[in-house]
Amino acid sequence: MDAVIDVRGVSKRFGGLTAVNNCSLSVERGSITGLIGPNGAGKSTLFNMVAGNIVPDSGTIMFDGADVTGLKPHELFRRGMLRTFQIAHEFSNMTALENLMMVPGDQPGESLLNTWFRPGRVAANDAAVRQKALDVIDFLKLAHVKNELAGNLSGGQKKLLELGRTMMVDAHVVLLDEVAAGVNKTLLQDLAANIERMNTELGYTFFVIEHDMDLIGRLCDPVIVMAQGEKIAEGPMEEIRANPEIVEAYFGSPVEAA
Amino acid sequence: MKRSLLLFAGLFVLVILVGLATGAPFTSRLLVEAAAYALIALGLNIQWGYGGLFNFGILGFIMVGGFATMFVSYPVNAAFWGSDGPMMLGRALLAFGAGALLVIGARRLDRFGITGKLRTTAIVLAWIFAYILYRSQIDPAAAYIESTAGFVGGLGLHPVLGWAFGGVLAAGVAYIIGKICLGLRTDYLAIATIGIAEIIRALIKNMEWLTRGTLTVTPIPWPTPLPQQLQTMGFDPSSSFVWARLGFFALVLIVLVLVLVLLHRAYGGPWGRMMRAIRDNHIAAGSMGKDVTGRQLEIFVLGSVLMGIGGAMLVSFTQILDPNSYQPINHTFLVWVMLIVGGAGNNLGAVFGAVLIWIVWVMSDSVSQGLFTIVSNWTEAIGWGAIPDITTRSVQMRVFVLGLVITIALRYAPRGLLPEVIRRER
Amino acid sequence: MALLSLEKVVGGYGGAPILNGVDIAIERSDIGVIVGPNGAGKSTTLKAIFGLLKVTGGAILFEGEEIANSLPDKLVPRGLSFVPQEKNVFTSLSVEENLEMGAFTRRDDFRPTRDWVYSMFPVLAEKRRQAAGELSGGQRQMVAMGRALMSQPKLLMLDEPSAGLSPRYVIEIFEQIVKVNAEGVGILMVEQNARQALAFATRGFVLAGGQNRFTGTGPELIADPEVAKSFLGG
Amino acid sequence: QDVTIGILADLTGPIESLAPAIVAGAELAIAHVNAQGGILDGGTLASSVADSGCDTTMGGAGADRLVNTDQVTAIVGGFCTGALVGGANAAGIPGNVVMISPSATAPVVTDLDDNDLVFRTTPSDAFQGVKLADHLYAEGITDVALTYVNNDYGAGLANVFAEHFASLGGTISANLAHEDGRADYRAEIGQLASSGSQNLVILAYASGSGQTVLRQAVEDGSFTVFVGGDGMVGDELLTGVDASAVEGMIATRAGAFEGESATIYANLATEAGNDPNATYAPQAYDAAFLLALAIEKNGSGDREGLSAALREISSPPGETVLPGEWEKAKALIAAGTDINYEGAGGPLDFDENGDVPGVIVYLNIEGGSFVEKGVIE
Amino acid sequence: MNELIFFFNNVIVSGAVLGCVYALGAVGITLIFGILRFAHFAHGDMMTMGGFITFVLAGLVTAAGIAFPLPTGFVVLPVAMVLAALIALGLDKAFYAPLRLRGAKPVTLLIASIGVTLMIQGLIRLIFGTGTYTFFAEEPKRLIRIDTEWLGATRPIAMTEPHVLLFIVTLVSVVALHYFLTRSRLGKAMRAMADNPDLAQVSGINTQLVVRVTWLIAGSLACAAGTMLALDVTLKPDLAFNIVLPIFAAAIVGGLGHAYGAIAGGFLLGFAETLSVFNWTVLLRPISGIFPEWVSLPGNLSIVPTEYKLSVAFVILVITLLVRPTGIFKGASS
Ligand SMILES: Nc1ncnc2c1ncn2[C@@H]1O[C@H](COP(=O)(O)OP(=O)(O)OP(=O)(O)O)[C@@H](O)[C@H]1O
Ligand SMILES: Nc1ncnc2c1ncn2[C@@H]1O[C@H](COP(=O)(O)OP(=O)(O)OP(=O)(O)O)[C@@H](O)[C@H]1O
Ligand SMILES: [Mg+2]
Ligand SMILES: [Mg+2]
Repeated sequence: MDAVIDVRGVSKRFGGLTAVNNCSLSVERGSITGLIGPNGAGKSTLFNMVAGNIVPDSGTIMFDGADVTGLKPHELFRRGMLRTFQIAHEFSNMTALENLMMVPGDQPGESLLNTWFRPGRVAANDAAVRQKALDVIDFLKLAHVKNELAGNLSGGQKKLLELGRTMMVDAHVVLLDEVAAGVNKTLLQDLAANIERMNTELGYTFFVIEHDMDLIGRLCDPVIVMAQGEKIAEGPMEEIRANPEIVEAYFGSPVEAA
Repeated sequence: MKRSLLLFAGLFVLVILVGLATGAPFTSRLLVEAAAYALIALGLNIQWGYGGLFNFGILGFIMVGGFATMFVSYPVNAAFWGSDGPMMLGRALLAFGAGALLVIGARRLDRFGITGKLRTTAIVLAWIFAYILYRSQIDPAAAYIESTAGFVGGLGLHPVLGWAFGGVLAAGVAYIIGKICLGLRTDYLAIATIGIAEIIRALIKNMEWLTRGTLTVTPIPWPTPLPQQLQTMGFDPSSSFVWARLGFFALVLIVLVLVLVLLHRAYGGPWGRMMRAIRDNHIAAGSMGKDVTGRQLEIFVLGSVLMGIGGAMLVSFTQILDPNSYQPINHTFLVWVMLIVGGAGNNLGAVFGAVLIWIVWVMSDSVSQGLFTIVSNWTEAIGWGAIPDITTRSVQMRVFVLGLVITIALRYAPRGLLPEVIRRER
Repeated sequence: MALLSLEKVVGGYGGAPILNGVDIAIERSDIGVIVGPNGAGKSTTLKAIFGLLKVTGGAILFEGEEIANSLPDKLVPRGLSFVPQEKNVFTSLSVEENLEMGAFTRRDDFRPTRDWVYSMFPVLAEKRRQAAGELSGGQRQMVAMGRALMSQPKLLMLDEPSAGLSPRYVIEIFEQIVKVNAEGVGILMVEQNARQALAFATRGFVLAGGQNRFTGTGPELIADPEVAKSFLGG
Repeated sequence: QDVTIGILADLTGPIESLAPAIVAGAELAIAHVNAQGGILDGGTLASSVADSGCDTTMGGAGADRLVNTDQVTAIVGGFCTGALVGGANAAGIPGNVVMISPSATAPVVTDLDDNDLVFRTTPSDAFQGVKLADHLYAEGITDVALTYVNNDYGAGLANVFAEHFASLGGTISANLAHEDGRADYRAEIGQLASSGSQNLVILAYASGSGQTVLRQAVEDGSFTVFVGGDGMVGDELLTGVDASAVEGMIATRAGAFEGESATIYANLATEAGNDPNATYAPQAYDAAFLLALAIEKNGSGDREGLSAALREISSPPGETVLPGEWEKAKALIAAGTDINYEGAGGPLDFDENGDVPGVIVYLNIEGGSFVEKGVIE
Repeated sequence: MNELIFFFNNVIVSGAVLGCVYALGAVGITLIFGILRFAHFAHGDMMTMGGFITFVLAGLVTAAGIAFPLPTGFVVLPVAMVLAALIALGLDKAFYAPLRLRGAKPVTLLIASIGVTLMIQGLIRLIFGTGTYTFFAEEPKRLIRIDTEWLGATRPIAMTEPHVLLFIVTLVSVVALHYFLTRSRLGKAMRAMADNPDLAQVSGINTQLVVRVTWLIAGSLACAAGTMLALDVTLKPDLAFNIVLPIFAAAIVGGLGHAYGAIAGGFLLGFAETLSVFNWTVLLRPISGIFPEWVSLPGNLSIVPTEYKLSVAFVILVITLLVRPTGIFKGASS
């Protein structure tokens, strides 16, 4: 099996609390892997470590076959990893459109020398970026608020923007931290379809934290279950649902029909 | 756009009024200083307006620039170069280098498998040893130079080179400060930079062998002809002032316009967008592939360069390097007031604020005297008697006038007179 | 007379209005659920009721009296209470102090209410001395709701109480809401977990573009094929 | 014809408490001129005050205003060395304006490249420092702890003093700069006290750090003898200090030397309601009076030729003119007689650098205030 | 033994005095920061103003011929604190409230507070001139000398009466503040608002009231700090402006928004300052016998020269922040 992300024995403590405890798991290239678990299980913390936002206390994280433990987020981005945040991290004083336009990496206009001495090239590239951002914003049904400051968007709109970022670049591994929370279900259907398309047509790998079981059930195979900082199970959704312990701890009873 | 045209027209009228009231020579002086401050305010705008970096150590960079231009342009001190001073300084420099190597070596110990407490101890010891080594060389050298030649003197080069060196030196200092402090959160960065500025001030003030400390260095040459020189060429005194200062002003203006054009290009494009993104949310920006610390350092250095150049210009213009005249109130805070009143995040706003506040600051002297005379006449008229010590007391009120202008301006334009423009699509 | 009624409410944040005529009516015995697409104005509606933004048209009546544009410190004593979606606990205060803050407007002895809240959420009684910031997501949600109940509200408004909670907590929170309602507190909440919420809603409102699209009981709305397709994800 | 002279005064900043009295001194001279026939052909001598904040930059701006906006003929000031040098370089020298400082004492002023435009009526610290050292040594004080305010004034004076005191054979057991304007100097005093000396020399300003240092040193109780320079002589010095603890404190300053002119000035000042002992007020009187005489001699309100005229009226040979004797001087100048002004602060014969030799007097605190004891030989 | 007493006088007493002053000032700054989220720069001048208010009151009382066993300035302090608190409230109404109402950013408020600083300075100078005043013009300042013969020393422990009063005032203020913040309803509301202002409003907490109380407390504490400082040193127009930077440093080192942090920070900086410039030779001299012949004690063995004393506070600040980026206590941020 070909693991894009391979987490080996990673731990993270916050003060007295062990958020992630010697956790190992891996994500296969080209898969849509789900990560579920009760609140406070350490899922987001694990994401933060994989994406370089926090450094693990111990353990290693492999990405594309290389040890990336302790690398900065922007370095991981360069290697093709992009993440979204559970609590939307918008650029609140920039418009929705600009929020998307800033995403593509290595824009020539991001170098001072280029902006000063090669304005033509910068402008051409920027026009392309803008077009792409406009397309994405249309897809997300946010066209009417493209000039609104992102800080003024509604909770769900911010989440959509968060998701839109993933469509702005050719990252081949995307980490999604609860994109569905607060997003309208109808729109979510479209999003799910889009994720599936990116996965099958473009070969993106997705690693998805989600509490929405419908979505997990529709998209993910395999599903990894975390509890108290450790991986406790992995397998297809049906298998997970059949495990009475997980159902008790996570789904609560009565289980709703999927 | 309309608003800025209107405001700049108003500013122009204000300058004309000041000119009528105070005469052309004084106004030309005011313009030169205002332009230099505009450059400094632009530097701060880059740091705060673009980058959200709370630099309250502007004073330090202005001072570094001032020292640089003094060092480059002040005439060569033959007494120093003819003495043992250069040799001793050379040794001190070597000691400094050796100490630096030692520290760097200690920091790299982890490559040899020495980590943790042991490495930390080694680093601390290296620092201490390097400090002692350096002090053992520099202290006698400093004492020797101070007692024989007075101070090192300058290099006797052209002042414009001095400005450039001011920029470079400020960049170097900013780089070091940035490396240490940029990880701090906003308010903490502010107080840390204030502190570092105070340390720079203490150094420049007390390194007499290099800066003459509180004894001041003067007169520092001009890049353009001085009024005296114009007078020997046949100008009458009053117009010699105006023309000499206009010459200086032209030079400053060229730099200012150049900087404005470059900044406009950068800030309007993807670079500016990236910087605003980092300012708004650096965690997200990092996850979107932007090298947050690197870019913040870039912006901190770039802004500091402008402050250094501006500071160099001011020293060139006043022809004196006097560490005592650098006070937070009339450097750091004044520049902040300029930027916030003008409009953070807007280059034209920064320039506008700089000129406006500088005029207010300079004129507050006469304005408060005028105000006072009016009040005094009034109290006299209603029988309370005139205010005693009117001249001496009224100048105390100049800070009051400045304070009043600040609070009124902010009250009616909390985001600045020319606020940051939100870049909306049509 | 309805406990709360909104009639053709218009309002916004200063620019173009976000709400263009919202109608809502809630009785004390009701559980009202607002659903709708993102940016429809659901949160804005709750904020408008609670005086957190400017209402420029229509009427908001609470127990028959106009309350549009009154501030929370006037509304809370009259029996309104609001749980925002995010940042809804005082993280550095203990659980007990959080509850106490909920009773800030009360002059009488609030200890009985506190005990009532503890009896409803026993886990909070256990953690009464702990800082709210140290609790898990679901426990925080309970603290938030407990805080809101401390003012003995007649109407409790909740903005997406289930967002981000694990399925187990979603069920638990909804159970608690029903329980609170049974104690005689009217409920008005915004939900994206729409099917689950509408299932027990006595009144459902579908908002889009700042206006009511559909109104009915929860089960009615779920049954409506158009509502289901456009707003509930098919 | 009316003439205006500028007063470049440090009304704000560290010597803000000394400044008003200095301005009053200059204005007293102007009042005398106007009361006794005015300047030139019955014109009024007016003054224009600009603040220079004891700071080079503000000094430059203030002088610029006086020179270019108010078009003054000459300037009294700046009071601080920094303000004087800043003002001279920015506006005074290029504007060809004579500047006479009553109080800028730092040695740098001597070497200023000034086209013979910058003068001062107070001796350089190079002089006062030596005299102070001489006096202490003669009093039998052979070891001192020294602290000075870290600016051109304090550092300049302290350097000269320390050097000379050591050359006399005295010991400087601690030599410490302190920053002006802090509320607390216990740390510095602790260091000074740790040197073991019981004698404390404070070279600072009475309304600045000097007062605080003195008071806290008294409270600390480690010193028995206190010594100060000219900056320390001011009424503020003893506010809040237990006067009995500093009884006998020694200070020096540029003297109203023991001459007829000094007594005359003292009378005139008292008559006008000014404090005759105010620090640098006599020197300011002299500066303004000298400028008036020079303008009269020069025959116009022009700046051209003023410095030459100044040298003529201030030094021998010539008929002696004393403070307040404007009418007499005016008549003499009109008659073409050479005159020589003997000022309140000394004979005021400028050397080629525009400095005066002057006299240094010493004072002691007796019964809670400074009493002038005599000239240091 | 004398040397130890010298150390005690110069480091412990001086450091504690400095620490008390810093702490009293920093508490106000930290409170305002916690609740209103901006660095209130005019706090230093509010302290100075408080000092002058007390001075005027003391003058009135003395003029009325009333004498007390304690310094008059200290006796009238409570009244002055009330006045200063009201003035602080007025300042907020006039200058900060309108800005807050328009949603100004914290930095704008900070700059406005610089404006207020300048105005207060101007007014103080206008009314009182530039001179120095003392509370002890009429009555002598009592020096406290504790004999140390029982310790076998000849040098007394030296303090002044204002020092002792300063310690008491600091202690009382800190304890009172602690009880207010943790026990009273309003105090808890203040903490709630510092924690989450939006939620506080939603809970029905009268945020206006909390803001007002904050200003009242900050104003009166500033007055106490300024007065105690003026009693210890002298009263002058730039009394506190000169130490406002170390006070800010203290508040930040302690962790902005934390009352106890401010106190810890104040004392840390106070002692750091006195320790760093202390001449250790004094302590080594008595034991110089144990050093080998060739080691001669230098006359001055202090960690930094006093010229760089001001830098000490900032070096400590920077180091503290690098080690603990949020201050000793976890601080808030704007
Ligand atoms: N920065 C932090 N400081 C202290 N504790 C933290 C921090 N971040 C997370 N924690 C704690 O670590 C534990 C795991 O948190 P994490 O966010 O990873 O959970 P999660 O699985 O993502 O839960 P949820 O589904 O609710 O988002 C929780 O108890 C949380 O309170
Ligand atoms: N502070 C604000 N200033 C300006 N516009 C705002 C502000 N807050 C929200 N809006 C706009 O108001 C509209 C409605 O927002 P609201 O938060 O009410 O949506 P919502 O129905 O709650 O959506 P969601 O389900 O996504 O939370 C959105 O288009 C949003 O952009
Ligand atoms: Mg999570
Ligand atoms: Mg919402």
